[in-house]
Amino acid sequence: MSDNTDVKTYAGFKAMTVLCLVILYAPLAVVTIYSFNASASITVWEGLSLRWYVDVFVGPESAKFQKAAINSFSIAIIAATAATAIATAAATAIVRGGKYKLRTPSLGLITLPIMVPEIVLAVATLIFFNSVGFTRGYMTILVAHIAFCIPFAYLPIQARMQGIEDTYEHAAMDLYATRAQAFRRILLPLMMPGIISGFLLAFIVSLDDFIITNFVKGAGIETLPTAIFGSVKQGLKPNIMAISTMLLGLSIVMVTISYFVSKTDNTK
Amino acid sequence: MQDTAEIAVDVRGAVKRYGSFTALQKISLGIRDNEFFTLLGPSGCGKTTLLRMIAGFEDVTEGGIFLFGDEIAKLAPNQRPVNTVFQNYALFPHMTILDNVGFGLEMKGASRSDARKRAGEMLELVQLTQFAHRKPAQLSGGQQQRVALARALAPSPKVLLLDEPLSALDLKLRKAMQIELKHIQRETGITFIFVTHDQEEALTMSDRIAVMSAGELQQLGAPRDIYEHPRNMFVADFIGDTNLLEVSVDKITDGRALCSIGGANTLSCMAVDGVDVGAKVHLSVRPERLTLSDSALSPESLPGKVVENIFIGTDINTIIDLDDGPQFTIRTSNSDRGNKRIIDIGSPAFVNMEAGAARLLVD
Amino acid sequence: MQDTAEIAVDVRGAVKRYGSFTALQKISLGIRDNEFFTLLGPSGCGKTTLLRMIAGFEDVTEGGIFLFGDEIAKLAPNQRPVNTVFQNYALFPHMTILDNVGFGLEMKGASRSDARKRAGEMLELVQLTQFAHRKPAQLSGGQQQRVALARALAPSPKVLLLDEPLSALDLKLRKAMQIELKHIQRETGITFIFVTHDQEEALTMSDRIAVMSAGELQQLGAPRDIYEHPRNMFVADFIGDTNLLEVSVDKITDGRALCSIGGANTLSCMAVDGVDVGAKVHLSVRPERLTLSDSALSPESLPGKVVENIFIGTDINTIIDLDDGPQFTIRTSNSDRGNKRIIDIGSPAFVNMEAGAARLLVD
Amino acid sequence: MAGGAASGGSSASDTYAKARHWLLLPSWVVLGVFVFAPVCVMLIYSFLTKEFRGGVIWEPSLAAYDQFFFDRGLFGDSDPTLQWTYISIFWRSIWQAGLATILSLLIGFPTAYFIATRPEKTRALWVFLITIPYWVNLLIRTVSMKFLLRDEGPMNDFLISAGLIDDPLRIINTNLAVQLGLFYSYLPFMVLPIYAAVERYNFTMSEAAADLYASKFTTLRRIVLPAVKPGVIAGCILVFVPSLGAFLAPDLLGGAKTFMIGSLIEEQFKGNAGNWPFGAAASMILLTMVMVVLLLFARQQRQAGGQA
Amino acid sequence: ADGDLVIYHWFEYMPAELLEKFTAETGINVTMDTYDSNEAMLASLKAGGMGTYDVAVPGDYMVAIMAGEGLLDTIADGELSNKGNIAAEWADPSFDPGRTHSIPYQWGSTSFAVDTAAYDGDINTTDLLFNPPAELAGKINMLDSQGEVMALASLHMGIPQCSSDRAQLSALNDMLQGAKANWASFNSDTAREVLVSGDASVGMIYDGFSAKARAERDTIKYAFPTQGYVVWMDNVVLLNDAPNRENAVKFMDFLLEPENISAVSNYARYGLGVSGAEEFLDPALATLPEANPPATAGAGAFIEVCDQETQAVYDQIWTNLKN
Ligand SMILES: Nc1ncnc2c1ncn2[C@@H]1O[C@H](COP(=O)(O)OP(=O)(O)OP(=O)(O)O)[C@@H](O)[C@H]1O
Ligand SMILES: Nc1ncnc2c1ncn2[C@@H]1O[C@H](COP(=O)(O)OP(=O)(O)OP(=O)(O)O)[C@@H](O)[C@H]1O
Ligand SMILES: NCCCCN
Ligand SMILES: [Mg+2]
Ligand SMILES: [Mg+2]
Repeated sequence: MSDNTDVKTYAGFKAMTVLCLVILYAPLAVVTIYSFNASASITVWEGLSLRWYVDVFVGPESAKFQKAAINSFSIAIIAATAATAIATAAATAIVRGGKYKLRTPSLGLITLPIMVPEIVLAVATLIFFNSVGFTRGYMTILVAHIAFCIPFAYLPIQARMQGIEDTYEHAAMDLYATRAQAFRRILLPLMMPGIISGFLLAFIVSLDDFIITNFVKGAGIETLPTAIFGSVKQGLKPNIMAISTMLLGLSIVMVTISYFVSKTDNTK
Repeated sequence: MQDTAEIAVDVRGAVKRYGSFTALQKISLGIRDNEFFTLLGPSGCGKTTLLRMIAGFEDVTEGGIFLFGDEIAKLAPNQRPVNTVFQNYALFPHMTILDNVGFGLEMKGASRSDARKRAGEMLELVQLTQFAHRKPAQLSGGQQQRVALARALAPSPKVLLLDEPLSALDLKLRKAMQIELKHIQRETGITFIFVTHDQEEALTMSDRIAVMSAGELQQLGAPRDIYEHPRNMFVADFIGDTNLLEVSVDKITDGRALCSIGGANTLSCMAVDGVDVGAKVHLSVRPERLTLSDSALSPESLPGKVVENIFIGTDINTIIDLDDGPQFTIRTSNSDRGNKRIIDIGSPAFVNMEAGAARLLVD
Repeated sequence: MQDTAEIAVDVRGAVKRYGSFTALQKISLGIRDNEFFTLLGPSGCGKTTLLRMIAGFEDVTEGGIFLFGDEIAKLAPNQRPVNTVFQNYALFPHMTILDNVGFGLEMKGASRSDARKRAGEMLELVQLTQFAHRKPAQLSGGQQQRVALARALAPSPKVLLLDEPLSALDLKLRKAMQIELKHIQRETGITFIFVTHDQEEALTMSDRIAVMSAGELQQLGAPRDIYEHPRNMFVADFIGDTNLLEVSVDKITDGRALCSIGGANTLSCMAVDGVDVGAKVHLSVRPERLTLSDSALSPESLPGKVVENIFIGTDINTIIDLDDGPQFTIRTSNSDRGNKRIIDIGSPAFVNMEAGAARLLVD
Repeated sequence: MAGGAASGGSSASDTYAKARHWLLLPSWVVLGVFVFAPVCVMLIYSFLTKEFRGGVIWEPSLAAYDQFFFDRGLFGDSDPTLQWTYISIFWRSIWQAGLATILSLLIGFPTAYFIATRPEKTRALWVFLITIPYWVNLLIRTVSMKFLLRDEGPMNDFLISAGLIDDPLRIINTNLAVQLGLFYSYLPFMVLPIYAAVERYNFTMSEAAADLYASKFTTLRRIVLPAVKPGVIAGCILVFVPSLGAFLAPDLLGGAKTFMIGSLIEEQFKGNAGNWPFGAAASMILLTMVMVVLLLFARQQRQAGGQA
Repeated sequence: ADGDLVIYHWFEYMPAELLEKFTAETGINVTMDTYDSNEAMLASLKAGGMGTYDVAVPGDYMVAIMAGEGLLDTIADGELSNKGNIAAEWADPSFDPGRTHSIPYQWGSTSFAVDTAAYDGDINTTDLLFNPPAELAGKINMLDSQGEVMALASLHMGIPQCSSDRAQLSALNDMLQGAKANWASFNSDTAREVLVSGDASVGMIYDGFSAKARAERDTIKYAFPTQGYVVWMDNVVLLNDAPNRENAVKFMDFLLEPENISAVSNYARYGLGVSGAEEFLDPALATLPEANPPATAGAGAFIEVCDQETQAVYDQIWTNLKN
């Protein structure tokens, strides 16, 4: 349709969109490209090589990064699982629990971690652990992650659940299902895409977290972001670019899965 | 249908309040076994609320609901021998058609294979056997409607509740489904409680109709009864087109009331209880009960002038201004017989009324 | 309306393609100045597309559109002296009613105070003066509809386009608005191009109707013309209820065709060009053109048996199975005259047809 | 229309009302203990006395807030005057975050609008493209940005070899770098809510405006913008709030030289300063500011909801 | 493994091989966290770090502070079998009399390095940091370390490190505020990296670190300002509540072996504090330009510990500087 008749489109908006994408991708692209640099210096290009990827796995820092990766992934998996379970229960209570006094405060509490600036939450958690005398370590990171992952798991689940009319459960109960059967046979399968995206979201957020982890981590326990931060503080090194590129790849895979899962309907 | 027929659902003084808002005000009605019963009323009048109370999705605030004599208001939805066809079908989107239809049986304890077998039979009934393994989203609206019906019928409920099941369908399909539904009801003998806000649908399909408005039962009766003898203004106006005239009752003799309708015009009609001489009330005359003529056919013929002839296909609606009186709409069949009676716009004409066509309304 | 009337909008061989899909196939039609012109057709037939091409929201793929003789296809929407009443009203939710109505004038360069003054007058026309300072969300559907109308009328367009403006309203309100719209059209003399898929609405309101189907113009004419002389099966079936019979033409004499309709039953009707002896075609008879009788009234009376009497309020539809022949629906007015003719279910009866009621359809 | 009141509104749905308290319990416990309680403890800490080299003494004190708002000179004994140091850090943060927000809006709005007007099938793909970078670790993104912007980094190399500039642009370690970093970190937050609003926007209104003789620009200004305002405001908040407390961008891109709120707070716990009550107080002040912004937003949304 | 050891250590200050060797010898699993300034280490230990680390490596003055804060455990007599290896001049330092909490690790100096390719004037003056020529403005990196920056600034001003003279303190504050405008960044861990990459032309830095920078970019030259420079001795301390106290002591003994601590010096390019290490040291260390001040150099000065009241003013000046 010509610009003349199409009242929706504005000339120039497309160019801005392209600009926007360039801005978003340029830094990532540059890092990806340089991760394949054969040179030990990030400033010189010496041709393509997988050297730094090898370095990540066998190089001098490999042990550190491996430990960090194991921590990161185990924390992310446990935290995302716990947060998703908690969020699913909470969403059921909030979306399907009728009207009651605790509803709004509960919603507020659940979304609190995304409303409080991360640095504040980090400081608060640090002070809290300190004041109650928790020794910082793996567990402190884990509980902090479970807590702040909850809203990220919650939001897609709630959104999905709100999109499911309660007539489905009513229909199930009308057809002699108990509440528990209606939940398991009808609501849960219908919610599944929301639950999966909630889990993936929580997983990525946990995997991604730097600030809070940095405040609550214990001695010698690193996650990938804190390990990377520790390294890049001393300058960007090619092995970091390789790790970043791998994480980038992982994120893309995860989002892609989440994208397709949230789009798939188990209804077709 | 006799009055002695067994009562399937007995609603006794049921009240429903949402907070301070009263959605249903002391409704009492008995729905007979095997009947096609319709709840008819404008949007928001409480039809769905009543249906949901019967199904068990809403508590009864006051009063009780009895199913074949047993109070059911305290039973959970999954314990009532009542199934529902939901307005938007509420087919389980992640299950095949077959599993949807078998769901109720399975929940009642049938094995999956038995459930499927019976579900297959139900699909035959609604002629959808070849779609058994599709998901609901792959069916058209009308097909989904039939699946919803099959699903609700499969556990052989004693009463079937249908909440505006046809409102999402287009005209042609709706008419076809009306016939099919009526047919299935007759065949299975299950009591149908059918909700609609479409008066023509209600008139066509029902054995009896309960007309509701603002949470109150306005009139209960057979379609013809309700159409021809509306009890009050709401019913007269809501069901079909009518000429609603403000009249004052001049004289009552021999059970007939003489009403003046403006100017020198008078009409006589059957007197009704509660309307005395001097009362200012409304009178309803259906347009199809009026005829036009170019000369007075009787002393009661009313003189006027044709304002407009509106062609509506099957009929022609003529608008006529009585001399010094109100406006009348007269419906004349668009057929040879009818067309002979049509009078040109601007010409003088007389309005003639069939005996018994005018009806005084109590409120 | 004479053929010599000035043409307001001239659509000449307009084609609209979306990619490989052809939404409109070479439509040509002339809409006369001051007329109430209706585009009627089922969902998806291209009504909105045609309207949007006239308004300028869609390009014309082929052909041209002329407004009072000038090609307008190349003008942007905001340069065409044509205004639209949108189906969902598209009122600006953040502006008051007054500002909504004044918007077009302001855009045309009027000062805000002038725009408001004229907007006030328009609100008077649609009787909404007291709502001037409300926001659209605070009005009911019918009121919003009138605001949309006032807004489109305010800049005094030469042509007003209305896309199913009444479809979101409920029955009573829709009927009232039909009358009001027709009234305003007459008063302002603006050419109305009105889109609807409701055939009764089209018949009631229009000077002329263009019936469309699948992107093609099926028939163009006055309401009565279209209802009584449908050109093809689509039009006959789409407009009103009809008995559509498969017939084979046995004989043609003196401009009349003798058709066999199954069993020993025959019907005679006017012959039409293009239908020769031996042709298997369709024949349409409107239910209201048929009468019932318990004995044969003429040699052409068709014998059968009453299957069902469906009460629809104004009328009773009788379904009758001809002996060895097709099923007929006969519409009888629910009045003293009509009720006399009703025959009980199961009884034998005869179907009598008015002369000229049966119509052969070319396709 | 029919059946709407009873079945549609999920807010009134109460299928699992009986179990609701049990279902909520885990979230209350976890969030109550590990989010709400810590914030309360932090509030308490902000009213305690600072220990000399980090830590707190359990004596109530307003010193932290006093330090934030009043300047008592280098030696702590001058007459109090308004303390500009921290206010200006906050102000700088607001200003940096504000500029980043405006930058995001200028690019994000057209982008969101453009995406929302794509055919439905490709729309999700565009959204997908916009969101992917957000899922890449923020740290990695910030580092990438730093690498890109370096004086001798790829961007300058490119611009110089393209002959556009002779000397490298000095961007890294400047406020501009911080703004770019913030803008870059949170741009998707701007795009998504605006996109959602534009997608919900009924384009017939644009057609109605054009039909009523409005030019495209007027339509954008008078019809589209007011209609999608809630989305625009939501986007601005989603960019502004995290930018306000940002810590990585100022640290890595700004050279840790000019403090923003986030780095100021961090410094009180991890850096040289070691003033916990003050860090807690600054956190509380930041939190209060954010909550006020969110409340204003919620009110605006409610009003917008009321009239739509 | 026979237990763990958790070390809190400066970044890039411990050759990985040495830890591997320790693990190989003892079977003790070593975990190491790093920090980038004495003050950050102190803050982090106070913010919940105590009880999680066994040893840390504070500089001289910080040992005194930590001891004062009660963060350090006492090493009993005879616990360290290699205590006798400590060089005489480091055996009884003022910051830890009798070495009851610590053992020497490395010593060196802190001043700054200049890329002589970017600046060819005289580099041996603190003016390059605090009053730089226009061409260097915006190309200066400072260490993000309060003690070292303030000490060097005091040397530049020629005032005592723990002055209580208000005029001097105000002048110091003003001087730093003025100088800050010319600085590009505060960064310790990238101090070498920014010089090597050319992002900075002048960078405050430790001598050994500067030597490593020079190895990558030979135009980098370490300055010995005529106004004086900072000297320091880093020490391994035994922390209170150490979860693996026994292993910590083993580690200290390990570091007191001349061969082992020499490995640190060879790697980090600093001096060491045990006797008998000569045979293990890289001979190049003896002639490092970074370790051999020219005759023009001012005196080296240790960072001093001020009393609480005075320190409060310095903290305020630092805060002003960082904001
Ligand atoms: N959960 C509820 N809380 C408060 N009011 C309600 C609730 N459900 C229904 N109502 C109100 O009760 C009245 C009756 O609603 P109901 O749904 O029964 O109407 P209806 O006759 O089915 O209308 P429709 O034809 O539009 O479906 C309405 O005014 C509605 O707003
Ligand atoms: N932008 C488009 N791209 C592709 N096909 C379109 C587009 N707009 C309309 N169509 C198709 O063109 C045909 C005509 O559509 P149009 O909207 O004109 O129908 P209509 O007669 O107005 O129907 P309704 O009564 O449902 O409004 C339909 O098949 C529709 O799917
Ligand atoms: N690289 C570590 C230097 C230590 C300074 N005290
Ligand atoms: Mg349309
Ligand atoms: Mg309803």
